[in-house]
Amino acid sequence: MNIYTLIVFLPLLGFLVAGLFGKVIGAKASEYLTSGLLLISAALSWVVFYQIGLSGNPVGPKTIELLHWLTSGNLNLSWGIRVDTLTAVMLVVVTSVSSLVHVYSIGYMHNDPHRQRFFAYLSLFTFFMLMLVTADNFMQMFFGWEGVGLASYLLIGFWYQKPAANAAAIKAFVVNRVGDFGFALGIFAIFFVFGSMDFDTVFAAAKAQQGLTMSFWSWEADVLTVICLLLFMGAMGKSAQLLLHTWLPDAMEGPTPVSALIHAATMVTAGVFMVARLSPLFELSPTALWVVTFVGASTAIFAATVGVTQNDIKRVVAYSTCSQLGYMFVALGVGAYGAGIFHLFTHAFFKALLFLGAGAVIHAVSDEQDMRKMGGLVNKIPYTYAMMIIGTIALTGVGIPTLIGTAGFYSKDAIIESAFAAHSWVGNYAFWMTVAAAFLTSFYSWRLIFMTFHGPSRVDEEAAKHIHESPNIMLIPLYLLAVGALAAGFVFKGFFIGDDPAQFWGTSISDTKEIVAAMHHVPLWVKLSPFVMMVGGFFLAWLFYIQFTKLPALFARIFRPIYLFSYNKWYFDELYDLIFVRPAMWLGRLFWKGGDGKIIDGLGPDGIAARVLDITKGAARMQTGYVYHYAFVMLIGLAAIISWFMFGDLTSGAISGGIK
Amino acid sequence: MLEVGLPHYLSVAAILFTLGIFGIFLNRKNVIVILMSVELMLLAVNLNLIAFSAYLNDLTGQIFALFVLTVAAAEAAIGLAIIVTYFRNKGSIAVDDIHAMKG
Amino acid sequence: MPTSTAAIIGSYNAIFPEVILVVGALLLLMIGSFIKQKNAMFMAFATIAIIIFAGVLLHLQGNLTGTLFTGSFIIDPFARLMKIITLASAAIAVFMAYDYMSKANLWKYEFAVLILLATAGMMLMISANDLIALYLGIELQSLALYVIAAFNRNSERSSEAGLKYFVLGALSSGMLLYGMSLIYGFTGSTGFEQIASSIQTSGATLGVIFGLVFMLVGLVFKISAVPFHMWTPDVYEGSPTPVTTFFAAAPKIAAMAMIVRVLYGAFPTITPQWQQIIVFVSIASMLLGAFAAIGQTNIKRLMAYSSIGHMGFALVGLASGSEMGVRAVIIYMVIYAIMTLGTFACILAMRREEGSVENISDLAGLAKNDLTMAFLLAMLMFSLAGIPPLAGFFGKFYVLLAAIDAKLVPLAIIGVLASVVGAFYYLRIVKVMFFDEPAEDFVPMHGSLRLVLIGSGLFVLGYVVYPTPLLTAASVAAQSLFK
Amino acid sequence: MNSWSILSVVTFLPLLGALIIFVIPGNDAVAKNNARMAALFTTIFTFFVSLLIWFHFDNSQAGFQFVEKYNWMGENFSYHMGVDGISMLFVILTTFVMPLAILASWDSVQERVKEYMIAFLVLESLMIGVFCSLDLLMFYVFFEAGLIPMFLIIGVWGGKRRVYASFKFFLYTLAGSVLMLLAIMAMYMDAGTTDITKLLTYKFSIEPIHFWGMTISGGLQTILWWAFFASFAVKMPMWPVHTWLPDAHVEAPTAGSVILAAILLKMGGYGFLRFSIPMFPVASDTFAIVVFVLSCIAIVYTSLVALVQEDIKKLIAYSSIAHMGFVTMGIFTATAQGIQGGIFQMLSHGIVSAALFLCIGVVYDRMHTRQISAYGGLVNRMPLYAVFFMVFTMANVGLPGTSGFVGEFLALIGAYKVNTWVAFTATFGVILSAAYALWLYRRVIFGKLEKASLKNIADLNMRELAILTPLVLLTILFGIWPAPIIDVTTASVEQLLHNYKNAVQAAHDAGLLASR
Amino acid sequence: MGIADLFFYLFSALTIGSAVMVISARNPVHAVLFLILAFINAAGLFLLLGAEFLAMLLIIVYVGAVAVLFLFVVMMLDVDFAELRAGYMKYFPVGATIGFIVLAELMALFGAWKLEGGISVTPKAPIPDIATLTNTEAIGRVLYTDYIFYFEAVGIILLTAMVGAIVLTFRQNDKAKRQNIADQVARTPQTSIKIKKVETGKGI
Repeated sequence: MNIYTLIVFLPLLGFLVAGLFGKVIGAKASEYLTSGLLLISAALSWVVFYQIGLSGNPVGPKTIELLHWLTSGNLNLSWGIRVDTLTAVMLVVVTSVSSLVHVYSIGYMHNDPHRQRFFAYLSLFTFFMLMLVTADNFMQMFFGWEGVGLASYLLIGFWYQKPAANAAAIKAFVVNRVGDFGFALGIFAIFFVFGSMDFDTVFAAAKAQQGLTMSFWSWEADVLTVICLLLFMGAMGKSAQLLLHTWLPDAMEGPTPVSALIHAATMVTAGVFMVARLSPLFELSPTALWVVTFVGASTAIFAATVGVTQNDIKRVVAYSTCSQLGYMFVALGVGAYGAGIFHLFTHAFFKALLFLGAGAVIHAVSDEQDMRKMGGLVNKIPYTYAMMIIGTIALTGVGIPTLIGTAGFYSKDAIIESAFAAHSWVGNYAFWMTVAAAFLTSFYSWRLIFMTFHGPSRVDEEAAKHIHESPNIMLIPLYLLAVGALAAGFVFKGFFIGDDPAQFWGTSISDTKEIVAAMHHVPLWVKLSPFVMMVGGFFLAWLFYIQFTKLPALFARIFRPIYLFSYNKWYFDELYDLIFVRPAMWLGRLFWKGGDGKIIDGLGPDGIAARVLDITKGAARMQTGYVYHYAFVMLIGLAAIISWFMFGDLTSGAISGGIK
Repeated sequence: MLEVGLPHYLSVAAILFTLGIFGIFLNRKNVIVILMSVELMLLAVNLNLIAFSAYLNDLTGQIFALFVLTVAAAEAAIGLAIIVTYFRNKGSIAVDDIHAMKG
Repeated sequence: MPTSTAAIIGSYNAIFPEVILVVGALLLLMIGSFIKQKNAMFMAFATIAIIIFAGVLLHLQGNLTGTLFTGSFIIDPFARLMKIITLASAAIAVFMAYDYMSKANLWKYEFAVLILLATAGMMLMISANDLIALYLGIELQSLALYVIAAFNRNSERSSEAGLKYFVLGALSSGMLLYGMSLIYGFTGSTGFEQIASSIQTSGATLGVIFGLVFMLVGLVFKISAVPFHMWTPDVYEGSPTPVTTFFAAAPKIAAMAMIVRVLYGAFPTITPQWQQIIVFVSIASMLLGAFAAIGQTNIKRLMAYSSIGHMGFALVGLASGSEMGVRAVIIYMVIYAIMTLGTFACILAMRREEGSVENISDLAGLAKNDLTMAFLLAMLMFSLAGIPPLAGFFGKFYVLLAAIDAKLVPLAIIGVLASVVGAFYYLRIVKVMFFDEPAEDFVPMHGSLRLVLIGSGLFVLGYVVYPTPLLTAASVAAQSLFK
Repeated sequence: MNSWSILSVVTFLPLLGALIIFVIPGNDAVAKNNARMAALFTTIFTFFVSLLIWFHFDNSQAGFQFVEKYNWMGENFSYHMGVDGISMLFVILTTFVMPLAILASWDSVQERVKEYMIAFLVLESLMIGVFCSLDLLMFYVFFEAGLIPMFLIIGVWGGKRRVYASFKFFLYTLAGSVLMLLAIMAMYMDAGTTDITKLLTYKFSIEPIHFWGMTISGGLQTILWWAFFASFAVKMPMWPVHTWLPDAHVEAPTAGSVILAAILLKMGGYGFLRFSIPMFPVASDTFAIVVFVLSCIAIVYTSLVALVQEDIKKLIAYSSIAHMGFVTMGIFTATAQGIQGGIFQMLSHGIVSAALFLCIGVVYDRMHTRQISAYGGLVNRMPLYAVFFMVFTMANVGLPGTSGFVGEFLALIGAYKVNTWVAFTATFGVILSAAYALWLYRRVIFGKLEKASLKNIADLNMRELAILTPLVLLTILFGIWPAPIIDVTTASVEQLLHNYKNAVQAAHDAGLLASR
Repeated sequence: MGIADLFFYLFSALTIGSAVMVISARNPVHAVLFLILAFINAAGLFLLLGAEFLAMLLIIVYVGAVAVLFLFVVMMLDVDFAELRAGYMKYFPVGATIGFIVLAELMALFGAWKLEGGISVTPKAPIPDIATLTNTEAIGRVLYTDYIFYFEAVGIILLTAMVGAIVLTFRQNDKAKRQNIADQVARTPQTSIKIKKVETGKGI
């Protein structure tokens, strides 16, 4: 049992014990057991991270085989753990955030009657996520991929008595499935082209496939482009990119720790991880990269525009997540994989912090999530406030350009710079979009802070009585995350986006020195632009929500269509309902009642049965009971046969032998 | 006119036979008439047999006819017995009345 | 030329079974008219004993083969097998009849006599090797059958059945005779071998074909094939049930054997011609049997249509015109007879305190009242429908195999489709017995019926395990026709 | 290697059990219980004996093992038994599911218990016989004979519309199989044997046949292929001859649905593998596209229909059709992945759909309704049940890590190799399956427990736990470690493919197939 | 055209004519009488064909026995002078058409008959020269030798008919008073005289 295996399977152990014997050992024991195992796992992850990434001599990809899965024809698959820097980074992110969320949940969920189940799910999720990031082949990746989807489904629907939670859970799963549809096809295509599903084999053979075409849907398409786009479709679903993003805001129906863990820090970044992991493939398809950039940039700006008008505290953070994921994809799309993963890394800290902070707020105001019913909380829950501020400045990327800053400052700026540095039209598009999104990010983040903590209190009287600071067990994880949110960028910048990517990343991603260099040498105004935007956003938010509180309503009235468009999330849900959900139901009913009922059964068994009965009635009518009719039938039979031989036979010549 | 030959006899027999069949399915009156029609058919057969016998110069036909005659008599007896039984039950032997069973 | 008595007896060994039947009939006639009391049991068992004795004599013939009476009476393995089956069916029918007949106050010793005479007629039919012998055999059988169809002379239905049977039977024998006369005229002979050799020389002249058509009309009337089937439902329904039982098995087998004999004995050289007729009749029978039975409510009527359908199937084997086909026909007829007798054992047992009933709905919920009977009847129904592994399937299997072998694919397809349609009404009976709520109880089944039912059920269920004996016997019999 | 005819023993053990139950006298509660116990012990014993087959099975051999051969009907039709990598697993599946089916009927069947148990045991014998037969006629006999007990099971112990459902089931399947019967005869006439081992290498003619003015370009092989197809497609069932299945499932008692879904449907797939592909390779190659189209329609169409069902069993029934679509698609890809995926999918579906029907049976026994709208919030009272149901739902959805995934995954890989469109459409079904399955789960299990009738519903009892636990374990075990199953089939499938490819190639070389 | 031919046409015409009357006469008694006429004429045709024995047989058996039996039954049961019923005309055209088709096809056939081809030139039982052997004698010679089998069979058929006719129609009439001499003779005082003791005051 080596360290890697332990990291991956300790959460599974936690799940099994808490899940199967939760009733027996009790809630407390389950909580402590799962959290404890996760903490061990996290500690080991940091050890691994140090060994592989920080020690300066990256371990090349190596694989620990666990169990042979199956062999079928030339398909040969095994469960394994792939160890390289990328895995190590993800291990750290996943286990750290997960363990903190576990701990936090002990406090957050202390009233819930089904805590064992909750912790079991959390551990199960962590296990699947670890399987995903340690996957050595596409099948295993898909296993983790769908597994986290399952865990997400279970956790979103954790409060199964809430219809909205159930609906959101299904939506999350099904929309993810749409993405997985592409992912699966991509895997099939990979196997079709490469005859293998192991990463190493595929990566090694990929170069040879460049420029080749294959027949896909009866048109000739570039092999790698097709594959990458299909795979990217999966990433879009999991990472809630534009068109497949609708599930993420709804997923906020789940308990807040879940939002922090799954829908901010880890699972949603699986798409980013996947593209990074498959960067040797994506590198070879400019078209695919182009699409990745474009989608990422569009999502970044789209989610930001929606975020500015939402009133649900968690939804604001969710759209923010969506937007930040767009940033990451921009980085991946322009080839700056390191920057993308770096943002993933930092984002995990500050976004988890924000979510958990938001959870603490919600906790404080008796499970109220609408920011319009908050306000003036700054004095009542000061620690939480402080944490939220740290999260916000990390998210908005506060920092002094070229000198020092929060985590978000480094990673986000790196992305914006890399987009500019790409010097392609899509790079420029991405640059401007991300810059604009930075402005909006700053605006809605501060709007959240101001609406929640400042101004007069709009809290329900009943709830107001119970406002209290969270217990330490919830606050300590916040502190730890806050440290990460503040320091992660500064500490790890040199590794993730250092001048020589290979030194840190080894061969796990395809970053090149050129890209990093280009990124570092953009004009100053480019480096300054996010900072300006951040300040502008903050100022505008201050103006709207502190200084002139009438302004938001006024603007909403004046630009009502735009406001509504944003408030209603660009009407994506309605659109999808109209073009997918309803037609599916309609078709289902049509096929059932019309297709199966009327046509197949109507013409098939039921119809035939009815015709048979008609014939039966006719046959029974022929049997009149009158003896002369009977005789007549006999005569007709005789006449028919004789005539057949007399005439029919002579003309058709069907009878051999002939008649003289 | 043609010399009378086998075809003539056969034709007479065929006409008789057809009339016999006609009698069976056109008759609506009395079941006994049906029996008589059957007798006509058998007569036609006998005529056939004897005509063939004569022209084949073979006695077998006549023997055959002899047995047909005998059997026909037996058949008539049975038929009439059944008709009598039926009449006793139904009080009628009109052909149209015989349709208690159908379908 | 002086011949010793032993030699004469030896050569006449072939006809002893028939003689026994006739002499037995005469004996019973005498005994019956002298002992006044209606001792049904004695008479029935005497009849059965006579039939069994005849059967034993048949068996003792060994592999005796040859003709008697200047070629008009033939004995060969085919005839012997068919005779044994006919005798067995007749004996079983009598075995099942006496209880019913005496309870229904119908038993008369003449019944036994007429059954014996009819059986003798069937034997003559099977062994006929000459048109005259054939005709006499048919008439001996038919006249007796007309009478026993009307045997319940106080019932309008029974006498109507007799009347219809008689009128149409007379018409059919008229046609048969007319056909025979044409055959005689156009071949110059009445013996089957002579007819065959004459046709071989002359080819398929129109005269022969016309004669054959007329003859076939008369012959297939006896197996109630469409369109010469019209009498069947009414006669089945109207006759007393034991008579129907008898009708359903023995005469059908004899008639089928006779048709086989005529077609292969006298007309082997114009097989393509009669094949067309048989194909037509077979298709029509299978379809009508399948369709018309569905709407029936009277179980005897249903069995009538069922038998029409089954005859259609048996004719499929005949239509293939091969040794394989004949073998299939034999197997089919045996299995059919056993299934039919078993089914009629159940129909005979449909008796309540107030009398017999014969509606399908009267079987409702039988599975709850008498599971054994319901189960065995259900197995018989599935077997009649031709569902494996029951015996009925193998009957169909062999005829279809022969049809496929003869490249009569459309016939085979129509056949199997008709069997699917036909399965519907057999299933309906199973449904009534098993799925419906129980109706009033029947009075307990008489031992004789139960015995027959169990025997038939065991055969149907067990045939799949050991099919060889029947197969071998049928093969030997079929081979004897194709020397 | 088989000194004691293990296959015959396994096949006819249940029949022996049925006989024993038959002679148990009486009809009181004790007799009923004896019947149940006897049936249970018989099936369990059969299962353990059948496991011996697996233990002694030689994975490396492609041919038939444990062969028995005796004369049966004349010299031409013999009693010939044997299993290879393709059929062996189905035998085990049958013997495995059967005790569960018996257990599932323990309390829910109170009427005519003896007959019920006899019907099931007879059915078991026949089903095992189907998978062991090495003679075509024998196969057909077993194949068709299964209709009788199933007809009775649906009709006697079924729901309200049981008559309609049982008749539809019987006649539909019968109509399909009679054509196969004719084909079997034609094969016998052509090849002179019904011995499957010989037919597997016999080459049926593909010379064009002219017939009533038509030309059948694929020759005899095409005709035979279609005839077999008619039978197996109904049995599978494939769209558009699937409509008997929802009715049959809905009306059948729980155990009946279980057997129907778990094993009877598999006979179709098994038939394709055993007959269509190896015996008519050229026709299979030619008409694979037809199968693909029908499979794809089945997957999408029935998934959509499943989406709008209001009856739980009907929904699962439709989902079964969709899953069988993957099987047919996989098999006719004629790739190792496709075929092994098809086999695996059948086995997995045998476990998962059986489990789902058992789950439905659990609540049906308590509430006596299958309307989805009558349920809701069951998890509040039945948490354990909810867990089991969730696992099976996920397996039904094809979540990786459950057995449901492996089959679909392999079948789709195979399909992708052959035709992108097919893979595309079929993969689309994956989305829909998630939608209907989860929606069902939500409506039945999740939500508030609002209906008064459900307030006192009890969670799984020990018997139900005993039924469902092994199924859960297998579902997950096979999902994580499918290799033992797949390895059993490898040698046989490889040989099958080898012959198939050769035959198709030969036809190409002879110019009898239009080059594609 | 010889005298024989003339008689042929006479007999044929009369036979066919009376046959038509048999099936169309309204009075069944008339029908029977026409049947008799048809038989007699047919016997004439038989004579023309040289089958004297059968001709006589026809007249004796048919006219003498069978037709009279018919007449008897007709008179006994139902002398019904019914009008032609509606159905008759309704089915007549189609029936007539089909009947005519059959007839025409049969007629077309007869010209084809030739004493050659497959027809055996040496008959099984050749008709002997009328000069050496009368028809009756010739029949008699073969009937009990070559055809003994048929003869016996036909006897059984007649027996069957007898049994059948009796079993169907014979009714034991219990009301009719019959003399049973044996019973009368067997009477004893014990069975015929009953001595009763009469109690006083009660009467019998």
